[in-house]
Amino acid sequence: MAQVVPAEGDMRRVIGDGEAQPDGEVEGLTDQDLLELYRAMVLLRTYDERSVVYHRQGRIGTYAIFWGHEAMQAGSFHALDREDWIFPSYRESAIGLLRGMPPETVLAWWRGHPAGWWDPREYGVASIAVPIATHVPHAVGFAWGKKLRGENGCAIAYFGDGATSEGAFHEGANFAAVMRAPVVLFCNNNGWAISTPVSAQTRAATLAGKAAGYGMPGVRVDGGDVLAVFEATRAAVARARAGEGPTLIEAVTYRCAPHATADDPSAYIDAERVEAERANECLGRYERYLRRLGLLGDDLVESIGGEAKEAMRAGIAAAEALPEPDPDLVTRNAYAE
Amino acid sequence: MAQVVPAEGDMRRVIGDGEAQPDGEVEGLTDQDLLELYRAMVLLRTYDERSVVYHRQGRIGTYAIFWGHEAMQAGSFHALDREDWIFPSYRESAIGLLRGMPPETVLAWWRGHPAGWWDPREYGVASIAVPIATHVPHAVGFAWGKKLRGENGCAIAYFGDGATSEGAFHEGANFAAVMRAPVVLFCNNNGWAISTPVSAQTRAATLAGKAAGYGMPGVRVDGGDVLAVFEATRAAVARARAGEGPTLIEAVTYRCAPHATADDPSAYIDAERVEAERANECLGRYERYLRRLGLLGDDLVESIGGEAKEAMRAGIAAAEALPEPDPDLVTRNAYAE
Amino acid sequence: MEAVNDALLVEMERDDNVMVMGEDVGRAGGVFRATAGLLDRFGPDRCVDTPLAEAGILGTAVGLAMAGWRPVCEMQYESFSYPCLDQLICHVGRYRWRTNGKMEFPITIRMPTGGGVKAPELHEDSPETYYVHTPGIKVAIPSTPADAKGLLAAAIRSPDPVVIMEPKVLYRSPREEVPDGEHLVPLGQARIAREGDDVTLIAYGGMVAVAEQAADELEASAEVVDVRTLKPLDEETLLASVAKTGRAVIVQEAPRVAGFGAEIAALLAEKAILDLRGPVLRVTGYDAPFPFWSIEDEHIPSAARVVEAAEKLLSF
Amino acid sequence: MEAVNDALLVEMERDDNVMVMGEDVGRAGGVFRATAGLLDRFGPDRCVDTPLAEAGILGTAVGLAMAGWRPVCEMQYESFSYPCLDQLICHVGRYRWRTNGKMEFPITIRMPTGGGVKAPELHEDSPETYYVHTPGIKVAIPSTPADAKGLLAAAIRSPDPVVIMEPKVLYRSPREEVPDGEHLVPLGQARIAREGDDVTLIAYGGMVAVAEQAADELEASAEVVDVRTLKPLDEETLLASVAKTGRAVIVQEAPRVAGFGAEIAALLAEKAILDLRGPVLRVTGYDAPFPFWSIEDEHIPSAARVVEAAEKLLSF
Ligand SMILES: Cc1ncc(C[n+]2csc(CCOP(=O)(O)OP(=O)(O)O)c2C)c(N)n1
Ligand SMILES: Cc1ncc(C[n+]2csc(CCOP(=O)(O)OP(=O)(O)O)c2C)c(N)n1
Ligand SMILES: [Mg+2]
Ligand SMILES: [Mg+2]
Repeated sequence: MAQVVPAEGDMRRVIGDGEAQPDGEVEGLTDQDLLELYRAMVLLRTYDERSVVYHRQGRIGTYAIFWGHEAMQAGSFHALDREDWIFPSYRESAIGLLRGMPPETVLAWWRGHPAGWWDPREYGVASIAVPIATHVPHAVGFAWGKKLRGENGCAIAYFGDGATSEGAFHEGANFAAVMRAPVVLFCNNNGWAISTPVSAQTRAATLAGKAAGYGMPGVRVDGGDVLAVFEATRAAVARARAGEGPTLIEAVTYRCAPHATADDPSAYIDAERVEAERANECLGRYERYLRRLGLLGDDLVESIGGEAKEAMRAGIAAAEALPEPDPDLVTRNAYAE
Repeated sequence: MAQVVPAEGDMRRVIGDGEAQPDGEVEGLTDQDLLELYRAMVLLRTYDERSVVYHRQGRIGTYAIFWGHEAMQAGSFHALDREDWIFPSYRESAIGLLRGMPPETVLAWWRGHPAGWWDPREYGVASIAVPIATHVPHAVGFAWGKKLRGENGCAIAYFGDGATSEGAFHEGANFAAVMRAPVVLFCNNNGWAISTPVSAQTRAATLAGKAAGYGMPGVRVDGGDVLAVFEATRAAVARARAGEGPTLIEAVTYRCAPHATADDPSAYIDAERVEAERANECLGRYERYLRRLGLLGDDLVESIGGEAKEAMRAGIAAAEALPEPDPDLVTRNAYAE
Repeated sequence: MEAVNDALLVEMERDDNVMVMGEDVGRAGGVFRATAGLLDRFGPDRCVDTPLAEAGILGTAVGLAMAGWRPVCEMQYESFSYPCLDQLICHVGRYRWRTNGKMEFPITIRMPTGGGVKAPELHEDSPETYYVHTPGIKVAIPSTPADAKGLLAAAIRSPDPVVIMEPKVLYRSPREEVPDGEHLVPLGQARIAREGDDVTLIAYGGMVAVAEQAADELEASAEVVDVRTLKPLDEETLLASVAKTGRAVIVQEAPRVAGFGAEIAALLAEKAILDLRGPVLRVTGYDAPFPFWSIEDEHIPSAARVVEAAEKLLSF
Repeated sequence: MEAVNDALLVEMERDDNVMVMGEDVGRAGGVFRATAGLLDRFGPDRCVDTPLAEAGILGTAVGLAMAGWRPVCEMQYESFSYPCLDQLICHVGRYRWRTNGKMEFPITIRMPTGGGVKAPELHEDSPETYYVHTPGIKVAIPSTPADAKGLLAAAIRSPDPVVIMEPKVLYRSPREEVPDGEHLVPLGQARIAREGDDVTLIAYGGMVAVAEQAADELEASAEVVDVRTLKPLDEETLLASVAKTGRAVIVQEAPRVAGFGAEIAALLAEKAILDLRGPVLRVTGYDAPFPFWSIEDEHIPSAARVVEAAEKLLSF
């Protein structure tokens, strides 16, 4: 099992700070895995940063920024097998990239172009969920359905702290537990639902604590620590595969970008806290960890970063080269017949 | 505070069995209170038993039986002040009787007659909630609204074990905690939602345990023990009045009557268990307790029972004497203007 | 009711991917006994008693469909389907479209509907408009036991989500011949319940019997069209009948305003304007909640109200 | 947008029982800034940031109303109002009736509505039919900033629950005179946006501007009627206009089937049948989800489509 350094109450953490806080490690992860995780985070970071630029340039529409959420997405993703399905919210719009979905597909979605409307079966990635929490029951039903068929494959649903207030979260979580569905309920607790702090969302001390009400385990990890996230998700996936049912993971971080390109957080956010969080953001933390391990040097940083930038350059070019959508699509695809 | 005899795990109990299990007592309850509680239970029991007969006689429509739930209703009611509002489900249809609502009003409701559509302000009793759990937010909003106005008065919402699966319960409970609403969430866990046992409703060990997920206290009491129910509700009401917010009470019992007159439980119920539960039903238990205390004898039992029967006789007569409803009501009252 | 049960049985035998889920559908066999016997026959994996959460039922059904199942969801009463409107509008009707038409969501939603059974509040609504108005959703409402079986079977086999609303009065209707074994009534085909020449009475579900009774009582010759499938609507049959009679009375139990009868009237106002010899009349429930049951017969359109409308139209 | 903000401010000043609640309405002042400044002015008790739960918002609003408040609930986008349909249908529209008309439920539900803003999925729906069809609920949709203020104020003062749908395109409309201070536009009164003689273009919300543009482009003289309040509907104004012109084109952005346009068409088919010189035509959105935004202009009725319909009708 993982060597987890306890941190901030009950929150699991693996990566240290190179000073007072020692580094831990996660059993079973090879050097290749560690670099794979890094590559995934860089790809996501690059996607995100470029998207903000593309938005400013008018090349994509409103965009939900996930800067600082890369550790949660890459870490949890790494615990999945290809047969496992991912149910993303808008915040994980680009998670398909980690399954080989081309950037232009996701960019097309943000461009309001039908090429962004993929077939979930192709990547094992459900459509991007826009309404909060309503995709949680989808993931649960999928996982339960797989189990009923005796087929392999579990599901992971991503949602935010705000989502835990919705009835859909509650009903989904309850079904998951009752049906012992092989599903991971992954809550990205970034402290905010647009302008609403988590303290105005619930009186519960932690979101992971909500799991008990459903008779499932709840785990709390440092969402800025890609290895802690990986380890917690791996354990949850193992439970799911073993027929032990769902797990609620609360990954704790702090949103240090606007909710979306249309949002101006200055009215509500604590600028100093954002400053501090940005200084300790997940990609830098992990990069420093890998450097301390001697696995990463400037050359590799540059080449991995370069690859990601190139992928985005090609992606936006491809997205912009897509033919204008057929206007007749306005009446098609609602029905088979 | 109450002297509560621990029983069956974490379930509070006051009334013993006259043998191995000693009787406890609840501080602050006078003999008069104890008899008041008895009178209330008898009234409810009589209402219920007569209603089943009236239904068979075709004098009221489908009816939701609450036989065995009297301790929960009377015990919790006794902890309320007149200014506190009650939000009943169909299972507590007759709880208004305890506030002086005439039986014919409730009977009129079950007769589908407009005289059963009362003004909630008149009794501090909201309309009977038919859809499961959706009245929980009403109670929460009412209590929160009272608090915002700086007015006295809290609210109690009654709902069943099945109701805890609904999103409306979840959203209501969360609002209650976040707004620190002076409200008591009273869950009648009678083990069944029609034919669905509570074990198929949730994997949680207890329903009271769900409270933690909202950051509110959860209490579990023996729902067949009117004093334990009273004591738990009194404590919850005290918290509410003190500005400490909501409490979830789980009162545990076992439904030993059909869900409603239209239901035939033989397909799903455990007949032996029903037999055993009926032998230990709440009114008999309380009656024996009062007899052990020397507060109740045959005469009083008879006179209180007689009063209740007389009230029902008068009630059904009054209900049947109501004028035929004005057919024009089909188009009225939906709008003020 | 046996018709519904029979359709489920036949379709579950026919296709291992069909499963039934809902509140009390298993051990109890459904409060109307529509699913009686299915648990014993197909086991708890294919006949599932769910927690009491309608949005959870429909939401997990979306996921079940993604995993290859054809879920048949029961809503215990039409009024308890309202919590699932969110899933219905946001996802059930939209997910095929969201995959550019690539994935199928063969979800069937069954529910009892309508009044006439003297039940407490919120047990007698007629909410078809909410469903019909939602893109991506098909809606059918049978008026005979045979259609109850055939339309349900067609819904289960449809690659699209279909809402089947079963009039409660039909559950109590006298037994009638229902074809044995596989029986399909294709979606999208109205039925001429009775032929006539002078006026067309257009109805669906529980109102078909009312229209037929009105046709009996009328001196003129009335044609009764049973819409059967509200979406897709069989415009052809409706227009042909009105072309013949020149007069239309639409009967709808649901509240009047923006009810489905308005869609039919709009269709006629657009495509039958030259055929119409008088106004298109609607006989409907009122813009008020379904009343306490002692006066429910005043709310539900009666044959007398239909006759009155038809006579007014005939003497226009 | 300032118009909405202004109405809230004036009404909250006027009546201490008015409170505003919703997601992000406080610190952030609403994602469209409709509630900006209210928190500072009226404090956190009367301008409440709620948890993210629309059914919880509307459900607690019912209780707040019972405690004497007049809650004004904001739904962040129309599509996120779907979770509250259950509360709306079961309780908000029914509770007055449930007390035999004795208790008032003066709840206002505000939401942005409609497309034209190139936003992701489920940010551009037009769900008015769900609301209009629900008994006990009134519905208004302004098409000008002044009406946005006046109708909202009337809604807040109404003893009945009112849904106010604010077209997003209006938020972005050029500034226009909005009366200062108290300004009421009574519910139930349509507005002749433009007078004309040959054809009546009937529209509401964002479609009024489209109809006006079509009127500009048409050679014939078109009257544009802005419905303003969908329920209660101002039948008189509509019928008078159609009596004058003899022709009606109804413009509705929502999906066609059983949309509110059908109700208007049904009204005309019933009460204007002798005035009509041709079919009642509807120009509407399609029976398909609102599309990804790159082709949204194909879905939203355009002036060109309205002109085409009107010309077809004029040459009928
Ligand atoms: C049902 C619903 N209500 C409201 C919204 C509008 N909305 C979009 S994002 C958001 C906040 C979500 O917060 P959280 O769940 O914490 O996720 P995060 O955005 O922080 O990842 C809101 C209210 C929505 N998309 N869906
Ligand atoms: C939203 C909703 N769904 C379904 C029903 C049908 N129904 C009536 S009672 C009931 C079971 C309720 O069980 P529980 O909450 O345990 O309360 P109890 O009846 O046992 O007091 C169901 C499913 C309903 N009334 N409302
Ligand atoms: Mg968040
Ligand atoms: Mg129960």
